Amino acid sequence: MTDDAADAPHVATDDVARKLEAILLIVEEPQSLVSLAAAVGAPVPAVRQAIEALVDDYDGRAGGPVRGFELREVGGGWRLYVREELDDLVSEFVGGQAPSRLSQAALETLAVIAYKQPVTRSQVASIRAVNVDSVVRTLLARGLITELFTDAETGAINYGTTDALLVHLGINSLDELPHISPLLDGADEVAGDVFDGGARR
Amino acid sequence: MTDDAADAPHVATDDVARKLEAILLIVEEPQSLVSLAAAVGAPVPAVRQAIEALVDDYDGRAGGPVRGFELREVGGGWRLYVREELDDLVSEFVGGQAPSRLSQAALETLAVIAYKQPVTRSQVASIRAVNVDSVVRTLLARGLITELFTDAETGAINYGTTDALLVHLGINSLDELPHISPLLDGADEVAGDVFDGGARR
Amino acid sequence: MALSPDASTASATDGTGPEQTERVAETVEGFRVSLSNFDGPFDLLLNLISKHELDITEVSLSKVTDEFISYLRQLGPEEDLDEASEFLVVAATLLDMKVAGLLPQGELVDAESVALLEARDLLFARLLQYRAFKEVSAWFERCLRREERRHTRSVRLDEKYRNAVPELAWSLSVDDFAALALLAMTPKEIPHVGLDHLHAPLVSIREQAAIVVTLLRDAGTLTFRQLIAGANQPGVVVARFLSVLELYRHAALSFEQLEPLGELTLRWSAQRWSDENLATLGADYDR
Repeated sequence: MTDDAADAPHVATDDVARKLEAILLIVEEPQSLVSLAAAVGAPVPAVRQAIEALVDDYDGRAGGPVRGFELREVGGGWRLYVREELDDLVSEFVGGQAPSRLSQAALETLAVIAYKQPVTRSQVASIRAVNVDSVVRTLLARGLITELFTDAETGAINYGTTDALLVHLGINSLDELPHISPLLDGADEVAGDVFDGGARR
Repeated sequence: MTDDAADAPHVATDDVARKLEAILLIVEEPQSLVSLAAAVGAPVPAVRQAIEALVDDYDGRAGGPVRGFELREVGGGWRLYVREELDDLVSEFVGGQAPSRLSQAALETLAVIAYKQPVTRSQVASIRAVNVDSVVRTLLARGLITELFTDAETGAINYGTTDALLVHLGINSLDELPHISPLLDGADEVAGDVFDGGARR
Repeated sequence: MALSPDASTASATDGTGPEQTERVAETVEGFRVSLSNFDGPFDLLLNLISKHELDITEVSLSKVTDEFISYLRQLGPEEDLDEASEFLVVAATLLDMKVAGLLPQGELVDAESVALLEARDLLFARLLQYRAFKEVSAWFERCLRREERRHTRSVRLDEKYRNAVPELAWSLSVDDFAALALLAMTPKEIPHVGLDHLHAPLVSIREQAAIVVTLLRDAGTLTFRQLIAGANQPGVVVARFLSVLELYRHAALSFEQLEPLGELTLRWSAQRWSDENLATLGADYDR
């Protein structure tokens, strides 16, 4: 399709964009640029350019109308979403039950795991000062956290967050978590001390 | 394309079209004009006009690029499809995915369905204590479960497992599933027990 | 650290039991503090601290501690043991802090008092850390709520592409599958009591629970005093008490206490008890 060297950039972008649209229509998960590049057989920079063009296009910045959908980068990849202002319309159409929300305890546990991963259950418990077993189980069942590895010495399972969590938060990577380091300076040390000192069982 | 703001009919069509795009992005089944009209709160003729405009638009006859998807009428309803000439690309993409494994959540849901069939999605959800909609969709797409029948009273779909599951498990019939009593003595009671039990933490 | 309260009345829709919070919140009304987001003893502590409009100082801390302990005393016999026990660990923590605070700062002579002060600093740091995570959890909630309203495209793959999907990688035997079903349908995690505040697990709770079960099942009714008669190690007494808590969670016994700090009477009330429960009861403590 990119035979014509003269207007190659435009044609190429259009062609890549069209292929991307086809792929994006059928995927169930956010797709990274690399995976998209492999799918459409184009170099990553060309894909990035085409994605950017599509974002602008759908947002009405390319001369066309604002589309009812948009292209968002979440959880490490790109995916088609209903445009935010039309979410209510779509909610009404699909009906459905109110989503079951996480309890405050689950939210706090999730926050601890997100910031301190990889982290064991007892480490989380020592920070949260409560038993977190059932909460961890809920978070696992929802696919928001996952078992990363088992400590060879203690046999304790280390937990971390999943890409699904990023999607649920609407962010692209853990770097986008709010910065809380001022509050947590020395927190590792503290958690460690608490763990070593008092958390034996 | 509809840069001309003074052109009221066009603006209205744009608005209806945008809403249609939002609905079309998330539907699984083709939608009739009547259902679409109800969804976007516009009269059927306006919806028909907007749909026609979208068809032209996606096909590149409205000044924009040819899209990777197209709007087609199938069986009396409208739905988004991958543009036909990109079918091979999509097939290749789908085929190039790593042989997939079911997630732990999917496997557990499948196990629950296998032992408790026929069972509705909300029954499974209450046993698993999480929303299982997307997992059920995955299992359906994988052909591991199927819709058995719709409850006449509640309208809830009852699911069961397929022969494909038996093949994976290397058994000839569901009777060969190992007995996991006492949990399964009396399905209703069990559901209740599990439900109550799950909360006792 | 703290006991998680028995969630026997907690909502079943969410394993984390929102009602659990409510129940505890009710208990706390006597404190006359604003408890908008009450979520456990540490929260209560923070609320108390903020009520006194002071940073965490020795003065405010001892005041808070006194208030906390006096509230604990008020917990009548009608209160759930679970609710009361929820506070016990915090009370102990506070007492530690208070003791540390009362130590004359200039006369740090023995290692023990230094250790106490360090422990206090540690507890402060932990409170702050706890608060940090609590605060950031609000951001999580905001994001999750915003995103749960969003709709992404997620439709079944068209039939014509489905043939191209690679074969499912399947590694489960039929027995694995059955085990998975059991796992999925059994709430098998054992509620356990944190022993963080104990220095060493000297006594097996499982063994002590077995003794408690035997004694109580035979006698039907026993006071806690009778139950620990002859136990001269504090560890054994503690373990028996904890096993009483655990058995209460299993609805194996009920208890009665007519006045605060009065005689605790235990009654075997198990509808269906299997000694298999014992096998799992102490599993967390005796390693």
